[in-house]
Amino acid sequence: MNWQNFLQLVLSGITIGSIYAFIGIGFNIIYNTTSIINFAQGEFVMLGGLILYSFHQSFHIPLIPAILLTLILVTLIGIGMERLTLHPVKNPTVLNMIIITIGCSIFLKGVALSIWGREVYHLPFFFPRPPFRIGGASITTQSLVVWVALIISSAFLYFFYRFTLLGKAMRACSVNPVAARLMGIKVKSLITLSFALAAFLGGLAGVTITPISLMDYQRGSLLALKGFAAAVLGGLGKEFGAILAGMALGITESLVAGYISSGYKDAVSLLILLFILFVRPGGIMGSKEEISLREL
Amino acid sequence: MRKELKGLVIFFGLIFLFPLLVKSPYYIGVLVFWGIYSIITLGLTILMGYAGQISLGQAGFFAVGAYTSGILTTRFGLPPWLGILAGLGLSLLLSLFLALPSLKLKGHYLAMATLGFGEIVHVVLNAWVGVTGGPSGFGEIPALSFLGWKLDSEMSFFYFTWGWVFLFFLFSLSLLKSPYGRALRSLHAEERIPLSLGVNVYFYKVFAFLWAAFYASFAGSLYAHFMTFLSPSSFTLILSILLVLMIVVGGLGNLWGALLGAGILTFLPEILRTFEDFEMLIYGTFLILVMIFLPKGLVSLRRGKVATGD
Amino acid sequence: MVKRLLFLGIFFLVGCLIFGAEYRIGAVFAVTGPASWLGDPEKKTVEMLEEEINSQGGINGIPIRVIVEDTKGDETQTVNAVRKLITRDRVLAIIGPSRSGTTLAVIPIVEKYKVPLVSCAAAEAIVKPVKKWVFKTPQTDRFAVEKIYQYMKKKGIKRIGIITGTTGFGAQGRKHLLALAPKYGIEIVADETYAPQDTDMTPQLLRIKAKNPQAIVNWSIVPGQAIVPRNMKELGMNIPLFQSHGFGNIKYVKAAGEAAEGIIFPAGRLLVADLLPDTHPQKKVLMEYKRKYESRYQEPVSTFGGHAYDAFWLIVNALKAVGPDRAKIRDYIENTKNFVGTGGIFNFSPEDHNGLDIEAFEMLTVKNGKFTLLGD
Amino acid sequence: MLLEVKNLTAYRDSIPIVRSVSFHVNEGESVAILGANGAGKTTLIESIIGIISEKTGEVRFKGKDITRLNSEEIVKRGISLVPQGREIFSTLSVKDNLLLGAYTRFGRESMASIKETLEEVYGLFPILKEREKQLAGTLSGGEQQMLAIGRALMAKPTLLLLDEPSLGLAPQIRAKIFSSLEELHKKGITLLLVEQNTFYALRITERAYVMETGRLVMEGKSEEIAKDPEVIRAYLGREYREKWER
Amino acid sequence: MLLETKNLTRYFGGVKAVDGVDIEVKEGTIKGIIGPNGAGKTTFFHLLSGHLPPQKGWIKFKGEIINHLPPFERARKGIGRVFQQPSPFENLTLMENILISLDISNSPSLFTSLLRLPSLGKSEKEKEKQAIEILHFLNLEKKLHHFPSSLTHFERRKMEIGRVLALNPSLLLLDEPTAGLSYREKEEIKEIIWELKEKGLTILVVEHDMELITDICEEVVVLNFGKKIAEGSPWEIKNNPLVKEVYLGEEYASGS
Repeated sequence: MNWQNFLQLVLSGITIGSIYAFIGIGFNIIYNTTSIINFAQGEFVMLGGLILYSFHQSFHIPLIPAILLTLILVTLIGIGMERLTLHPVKNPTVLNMIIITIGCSIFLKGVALSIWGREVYHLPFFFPRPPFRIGGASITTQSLVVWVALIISSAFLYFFYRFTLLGKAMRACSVNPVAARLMGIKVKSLITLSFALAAFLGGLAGVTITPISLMDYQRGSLLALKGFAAAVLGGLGKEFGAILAGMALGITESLVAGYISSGYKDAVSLLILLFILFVRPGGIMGSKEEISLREL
Repeated sequence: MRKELKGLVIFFGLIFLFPLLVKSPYYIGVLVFWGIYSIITLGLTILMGYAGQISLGQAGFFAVGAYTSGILTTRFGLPPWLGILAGLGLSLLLSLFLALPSLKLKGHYLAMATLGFGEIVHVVLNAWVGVTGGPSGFGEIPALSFLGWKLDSEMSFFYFTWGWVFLFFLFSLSLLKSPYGRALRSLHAEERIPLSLGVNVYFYKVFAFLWAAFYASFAGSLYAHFMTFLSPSSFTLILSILLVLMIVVGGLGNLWGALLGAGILTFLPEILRTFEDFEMLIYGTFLILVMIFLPKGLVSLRRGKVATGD
Repeated sequence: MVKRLLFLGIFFLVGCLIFGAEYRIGAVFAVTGPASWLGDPEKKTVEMLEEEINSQGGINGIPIRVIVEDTKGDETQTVNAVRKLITRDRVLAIIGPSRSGTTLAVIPIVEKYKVPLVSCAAAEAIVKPVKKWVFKTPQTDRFAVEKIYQYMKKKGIKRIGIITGTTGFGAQGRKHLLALAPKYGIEIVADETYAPQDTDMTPQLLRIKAKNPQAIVNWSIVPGQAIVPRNMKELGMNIPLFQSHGFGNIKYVKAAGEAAEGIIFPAGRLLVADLLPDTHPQKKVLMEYKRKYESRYQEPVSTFGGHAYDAFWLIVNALKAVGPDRAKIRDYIENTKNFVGTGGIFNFSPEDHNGLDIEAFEMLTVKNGKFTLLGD
Repeated sequence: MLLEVKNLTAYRDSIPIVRSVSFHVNEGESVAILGANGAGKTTLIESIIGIISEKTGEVRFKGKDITRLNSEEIVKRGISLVPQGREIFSTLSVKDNLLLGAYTRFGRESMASIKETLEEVYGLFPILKEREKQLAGTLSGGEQQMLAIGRALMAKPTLLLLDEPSLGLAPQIRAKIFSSLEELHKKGITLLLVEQNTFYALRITERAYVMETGRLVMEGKSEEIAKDPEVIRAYLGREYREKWER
Repeated sequence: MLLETKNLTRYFGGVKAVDGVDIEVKEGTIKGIIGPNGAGKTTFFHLLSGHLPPQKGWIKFKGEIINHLPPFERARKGIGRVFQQPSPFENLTLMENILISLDISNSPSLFTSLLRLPSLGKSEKEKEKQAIEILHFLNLEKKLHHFPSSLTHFERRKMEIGRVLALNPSLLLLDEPTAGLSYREKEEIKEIIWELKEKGLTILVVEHDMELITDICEEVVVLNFGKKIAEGSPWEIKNNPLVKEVYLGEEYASGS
């Protein structure tokens, strides 16, 4: 195949990858305060897409206000989920919390099923115009929307965690929750906040990717699997790690499907992932120093 | 050991009497699945509850056991027990490959690696159409026979399965009550401690993976011969997660918990099936409530009565 | 356990006292789970029909009860459900399952317990070779492939690329596409697959594009059916796209948006019922089902619900004729001739437990966001 | 009275570890609680600051009841704890650790006054300024202890609780830590020190309590306690004893 | 020489945690290692016990270079290590904690264990007897079936010593054995160490408690910034001006 096709494969890999990355950074936010993986992250994505569909297509609210309403609603759901299920647990273990998030994931899927049924919903592109052409390859406007949203979100997160006190306090919660309480940090409130933030970003991911990937009540968890892979591969807690890994995963899948075998593309990309984990047990961006500090 | 034996006799006595009291093939059939899942969870609980490792890829070994013995008996006409042995062999080999990276990986990273393994198995089942039948699966797997007794009824398969559950339970119990079990339980602490006491941590981690894979693979072979039809959709990540749920809901690090968890989560969908759309709501709520109110699993409801080491 | 049994026993007794005798029919559909797009309309259809019959006084004065079990599309669940329907609920016959895989998984059980089963799944393997107790109503996917190939032959299309989903449905389609191509002098120049959760098929389509085929066949379930046409459009591929009879729901056309225009696919006549000439033998049945379903559920009718519709009537007709006897019901279904259903006109025989031929299909296309008959 | 504890009983996993303990700390005082490992000292401290919520009795701070408050609230009111084992945020930088110490002051006080405290802490422990950008986990044990104290000071507490600040430190570092505590006390911070290292603890405090199996068994001026033969026999090593006598 | 190291070096990033340390430990002696926090004492122990690989130099144990051996192999060869932080196996009873190390030398095959053949019971009985002996020596036999969570800090420390003794080691590495103990308890530990010495064990001990060091050690090594800065009898060390400057401070100046 020629250069043009290669470019196209990379571009569509980036689009797929940015979807994974977007979901991956949602995992990181909650990991950064609680050290757990939130299995319901995919459901935030799903709810983002489906709620926007209802607001925009069924209630005919214009796109921008509909998106804002959706994000508020998903954020509230995230807060509600944390307050009702994780908040009441005394002395939770990591495994307990993870299973609670699995329970929440199933529950939210059940809710979505009873509201939206089993249909596959689609949204129009936010900017309906034909795909751009770059060097003979095409790229849709919606892919650009996803990229822009991803870049803004990750820049915001980077700034938030490195430069704001609240962000640092959130990181402190996961490193040492007891010491964090001794600083007067309201650990439980920050955990709630992290769920709000993760739900918001999950919702944003859902809103922007639904025009590309379509959405139904169980699609969130399928996408979340790849998002999880991106988060882990990048090094848990590293926003840029997730983006890098998500992109790598997307581009690998795309190139394997394009040049080797579409049937085995998931197997090949997973094998690569296993290999990378074998070489770098803390993910691409996971610094050895930090891992050993966490273990001490 | 003696204390556990009493519980064992009572529990398995009741189980073995069950088909005589309740003749419904439906319930017996569900109990067969309970038995099959129990074998997996009995193995997995050694890995997760004792050796402190995590596996989100157990469905992969279950699939390897099922497909190997299914394919060998159906396509190549091999006797079922050879198929089962071949499945066990292949699973042990694969779990060795999986266990090696596990020596380096921890927590969520290990979870991801095992999950990746399970997914790779799933992709291969789908894509290797010539051998596995691809997504459509394949059927007409011959029934097992045991000492000349053809296991083609629910009842006979029930006794066969639960006989194995009983044996596997005894094996697990013996393991945990032996020096090997002690060493396995020592892996729960930070790695450097058992290492400094001469425990070959690497060996035991690999051992626990092999043990769990062995159980899962055997259960897979039973599943293949009981269902007589296999397709990849039975061996997904959802099953791997379900198996972990069974162990945690039942009670991590407790053989009775493994049995109980498998039982509860096998029966729950049967009871909930009539609720259809609400099933997921109830199921999710159930999991959340158990974890909030019984974080140590359902076995913690009956303290004192508990088997090993907890 | 004992308590539950006791409870169920009481429940059962009370049920009998209140309702008296009834004819019980089992139904196993994938109401939730990945194949719920099949199971949902099927379930709605049989519930609608159950009510309709009972409101007319049942069968010979005895009401029927359809016990719907949700399989989630999972084989273990389906096996349990079927065993339950047969041995605990003692149903006379079973409608479903929705998926081919689950159907194949339960065949040993219905054969063993000798219960007639009318599947709503498409795979040819279900009825070929013939199993004594197993029937199916959907048009066989092989005929769908042949229908497409016949059309291609007529249009002089000789080089095609195929792209299929890695689901049971996609895999069956792929098998027939590969097997039948030589018969119609068609060369398959590219053979690609994708996983159900994939969001972008550009790489596969690029590979196909590189081989320069005259047309593409996409065989999958949603959402692949909507994503492939959209990706093709983005890549500027203007060759004809054929899809499977799984495209038979107007919602998928909406999901594909503009890209759906011009997609060609074979389907039963339900989707274009109002376009059929009044003289067409199926017209009355189709219009009636469509009207009832759409007014009751406020959603467009799909061919999958139609499969359950046909299965339901096959069983009920038999029940009416021969009474509550599993073996007689089976025999009656096997000898049913000229049964006008939504899927076509069924003619069963001991050698043919599907009863449909290639004429059950029409070639349809999408025009202005609607299904329409594809002319020559 | 700055801190007043009345009949406090505190539990861990429903087992009473601290049994009806009463004591007080006056404003500007420096008080030690001595006792062997397992006497319940840490539990006592943790229940005062609200980490342990399973407790009965009363804790009053500045005359107000704080028994039922959670630790976030208590810290806001002016008590800080330097926990046993330091418990620093190992993967955050030294400066971030310190800034988080002032968490409750942000928004209530100006940035300038927080900066001022930061400079004061750097003045007390210059090494921390040198290591400002390093990850806290890479510090040595003594430096970590300084960081833990500095972090607690960032909240500008009226009462500073210290749980075994000398544990596992080299003699010289130990001496340095204690001399900086003395310095702090001179600046007017009230200290409540929980220690096993009786020698130092008694040297820098005015009053002391002795704790055994969950109860306070002795109370008095530090100098007097140090002369008590029981205490000398049980808690002071031979070398210290010799030194003390001199 | 039971243990010998030559030019032993370990970096962390740019920091030299252990920097070319040579040390010799004679059989049947007790050697102390002191130094400021961060001087590399614990890292040095990590290198000896095999929890960290050295970047340079070698370790000779019983005349054999053991650089390449993983920790568990070294333990089996007779290097027993007690960690600074008590870390018992919380899910095992006191007895089982001790049995873990006894299993190393006396363990029936997996086959025997799974089928519970009679020889398993025999070897278990034997080991239990040994475990009770060790616990008796440590004055812990009353807590045989307790879980570690119900033991005091002191009892846990002793249990850890017992766990290592069960390995039947020839060299014992003790990392701050008396940290956090009361004076009375320190005395008991001291006695245990003396008794062990009499039994012929060789001991290497890291401590901050100079009194303990003076009482039990024949020789003391002082580390600072990973380097050995002094070696000699406790008395020599205490009066070494360099050691005073970097480690002991003025407190001990007037000491002896």
